[in-house]
Amino acid sequence: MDTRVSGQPFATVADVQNFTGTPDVSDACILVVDDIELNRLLIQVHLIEEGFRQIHFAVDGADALDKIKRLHPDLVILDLLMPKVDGFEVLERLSDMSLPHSPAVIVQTALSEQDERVRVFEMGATDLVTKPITPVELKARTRLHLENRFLLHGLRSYHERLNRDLLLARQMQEGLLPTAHQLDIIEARYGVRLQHAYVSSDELGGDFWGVQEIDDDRLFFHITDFAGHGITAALNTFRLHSTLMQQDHSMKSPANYLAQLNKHLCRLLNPGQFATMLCGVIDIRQNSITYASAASTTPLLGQLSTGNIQCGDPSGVPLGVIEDAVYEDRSLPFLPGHMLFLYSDALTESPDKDGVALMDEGLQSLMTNALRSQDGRNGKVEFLDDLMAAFDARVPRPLPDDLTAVSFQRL
Amino acid sequence: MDTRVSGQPFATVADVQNFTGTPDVSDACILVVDDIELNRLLIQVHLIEEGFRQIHFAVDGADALDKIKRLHPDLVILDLLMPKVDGFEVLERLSDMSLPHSPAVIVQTALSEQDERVRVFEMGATDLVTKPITPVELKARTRLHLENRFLLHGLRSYHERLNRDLLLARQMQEGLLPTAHQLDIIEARYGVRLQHAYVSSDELGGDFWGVQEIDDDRLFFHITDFAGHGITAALNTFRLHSTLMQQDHSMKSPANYLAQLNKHLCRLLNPGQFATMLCGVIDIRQNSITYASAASTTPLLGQLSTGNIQCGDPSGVPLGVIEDAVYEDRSLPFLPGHMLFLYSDALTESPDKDGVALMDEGLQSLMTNALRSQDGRNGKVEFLDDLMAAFDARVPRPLPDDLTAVSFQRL
Amino acid sequence: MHYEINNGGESLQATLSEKITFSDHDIFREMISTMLNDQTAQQVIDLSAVDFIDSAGLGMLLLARDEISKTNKTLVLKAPQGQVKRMFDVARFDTMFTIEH
Amino acid sequence: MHYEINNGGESLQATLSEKITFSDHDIFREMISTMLNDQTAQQVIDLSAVDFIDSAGLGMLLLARDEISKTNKTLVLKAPQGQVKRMFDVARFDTMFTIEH
Repeated sequence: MDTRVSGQPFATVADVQNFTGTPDVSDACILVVDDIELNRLLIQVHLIEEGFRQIHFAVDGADALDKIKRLHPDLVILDLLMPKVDGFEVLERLSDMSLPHSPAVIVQTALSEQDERVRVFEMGATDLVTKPITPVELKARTRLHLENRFLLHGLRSYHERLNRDLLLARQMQEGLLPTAHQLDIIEARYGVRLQHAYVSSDELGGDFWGVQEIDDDRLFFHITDFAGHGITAALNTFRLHSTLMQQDHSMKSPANYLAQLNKHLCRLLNPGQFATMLCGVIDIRQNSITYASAASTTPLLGQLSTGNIQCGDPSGVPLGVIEDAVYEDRSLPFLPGHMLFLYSDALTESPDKDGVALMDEGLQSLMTNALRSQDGRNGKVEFLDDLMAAFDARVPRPLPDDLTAVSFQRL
Repeated sequence: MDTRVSGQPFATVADVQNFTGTPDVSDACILVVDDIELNRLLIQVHLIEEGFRQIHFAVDGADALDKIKRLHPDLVILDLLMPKVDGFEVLERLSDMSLPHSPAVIVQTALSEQDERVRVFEMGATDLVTKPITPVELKARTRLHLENRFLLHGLRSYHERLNRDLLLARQMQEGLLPTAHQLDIIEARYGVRLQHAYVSSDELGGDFWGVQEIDDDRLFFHITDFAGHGITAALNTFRLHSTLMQQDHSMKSPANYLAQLNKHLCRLLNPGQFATMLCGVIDIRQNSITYASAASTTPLLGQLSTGNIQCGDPSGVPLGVIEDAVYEDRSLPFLPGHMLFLYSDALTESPDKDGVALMDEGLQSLMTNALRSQDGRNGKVEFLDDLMAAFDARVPRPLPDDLTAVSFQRL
Repeated sequence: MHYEINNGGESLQATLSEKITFSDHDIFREMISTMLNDQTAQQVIDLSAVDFIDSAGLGMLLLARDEISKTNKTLVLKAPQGQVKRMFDVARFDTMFTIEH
Repeated sequence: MHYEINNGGESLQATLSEKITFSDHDIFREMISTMLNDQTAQQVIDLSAVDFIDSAGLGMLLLARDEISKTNKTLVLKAPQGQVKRMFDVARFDTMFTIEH
């Protein structure tokens, strides 16, 4: 069975470590352009001494351009004064060619005129060495420019792969959230309008939220935040999401639900990892919200007309820390005109340009303003947009942590 | 409330993009060392023209060393011939100081002697410019070396953070696998010895496997592989692991189990994402294995004494693609002396140094050899170690995909 | 992986060669978007010159199936050989694709 | 975050100041390993000079709790103030730690 498989398509930890060291450039392809054979030989000797193995030659500018096209050299050591096509013309044509990986060009010149040297740089040369060539200088510059190019090239492709992977992971993470279609159905069925905002501090985050229909009168909801962010937090959101997908959401007691989840997470999470969560049931027949909290943020219940705010109680042991943790069912009223607001701690803890965070008090005053500025015509309330705009005006990006905010408006 | 919070501790997509562009070096700290005031002023003018804003001066070598210690400059432009401490001594002392972030040094010299230029490079100068200084050259070299340093510095700290995050994620992923303690318990209770090997191609992978006790006679097992690898594959392993943790493993039919999981994964996975899985039940009373497969690798059942191998049937629709997929229960005998071998496709598909992969046939002959070379004394069979050693001798690292291998030996 | 697209009037045929693996994601996506932009009703991926496919490669074909199923076109996989055919058998691709041998 | 460790004979006290956030992971771990290497039975983390803690900071304290619980030492958190005290109240740290006010 003779099946050939292509090599490593992905970046490894070893790759990453390579980037912080010095890349091996001995296999770099170098093109030496000089019309005088002795000069080409001398340069070759210096480059071989320095450990380079792939050295090619061109005898004039026309030959150089031809070989650049064919060999795709990493570096060209270019003489200026040559018959037929000279070095200046090579530089000019090179910049016209706009190759995807155009070579670095070290110009060797006997010209000591300021103007000529300026012109060489302006025409796109990477560097220049003065004739007669000092071997140590030629070697140092050749090595320097090649190492730069190799480093950048490896770096760029590593980051391209990584970015693609992170982008995909992020799309997967967005896929955990309720869709606009689901929210429309919920609004029509329960008269509860949900709006949400998400600002990522990072490629991947530890925040998510969800909502699920229980029966004709009741909606289950939760907002969850894994400590930290980045890949590890994201891994945890995925495992919790799968767990939630399989839980029975018909329960009467959010506190029991949290206690169950907590037991499950205690088996899964590493020490020091935990989640904060607030979950609850909106009951439109009872005009109430029953909720339980595991160290979440303070749930805020606002009144559209007055801007009055009632604070819920967020206290409770975080999930995944102690196995026998117990939680408490609490309740809030939920009548037409009420707005329940849930958010991750980035909203209250992100610093503004002076390093000052909103904290609970600041958020409540933003919320009061946002509630009061709604005229409520046709039920078109832009509460969340207004609140987030006030936050944006105050707090610069990037945020130190992911931000999730969800509002539940009883129509 | 005046609570100041520290800024962004984590790398963002924007950071990554920055590394592939050109870093802004205008805020770099540059120290110009020259005993002649006019020279210092001229260099200052050039640097200001080039947009640099933090330019400091030293009037001799002693002053230079003092300011390097205090200011931690990114770059030093160093004259050689100075009263008291000269440039050579500055270079020497600088390399003795071994600063954590020692500055780049561009030496300016009127010396045109080859030996002196060689000496300057050997003493650790990054580059040199010839006096009288060509402004365009000075500017180009200053910019070049600073951009290099900034790029590398940003890169290094980005990769440190990323590596830490990936390392933690990888530990979490290892935490999904059965522990040595669990395997000991299973061996004692069922007379089934499990050994396993894992080789990562990457920071994070899409492979995992598990085993779980059902009752006195029966063990549940699975081996699962998400297509692709990297962060996205890892996210999927975590969500599947959580799902498995909550499934009822007491079922009689592995085929039904796969059908159930498939439905669940169809709701979770993005198009093009899928998992292959083989799961089954070992029954030590019935001396049999019942299994079902969703496009997994061929399960191999070997006989320790003879080296004979019986191939199972791995065919079945991959998980997460079509919602109403059905699977088939199949069986294999499992008597003392039998060895069940499961593995991810990296074992058969990874290329050796000639680019040739083992494929099914090659693996079977390695397995036969490994089975025959066990003498079975005291039940100390090193089947998996021997098989992996034969694989290692043949296939170079890094592998193109993660490799998981698990053997189940009936004692 | 390499590919060539020919429009035979009644059907659009993409002829693939070499291997389809994890690293061919971009070129495969490029091929799919060319196929999606074409209005021919029957779209064929000829695999007769492909000598290896890995699980990521199977994923790309499933992605193609998903994308083309959203249009009014049909997708046919043609003439898988050797290892590719065995992978199709193992993953029961006959239950998900129209395969022409 | 900054810290200072003093051994008072009967107890080892780490006095923390400023903020404990996501970016202090390394310095915090360093402090914990110093504490673990010390044989004093009672280990105190004095928080009176800490003016802010985020959820990552709470995680570090939970990690310290976990590590120290594996030894025969006891851990006391001392004098949380302001925002730190409020975070402790919300996360019910009194049920997980000995807190000395």
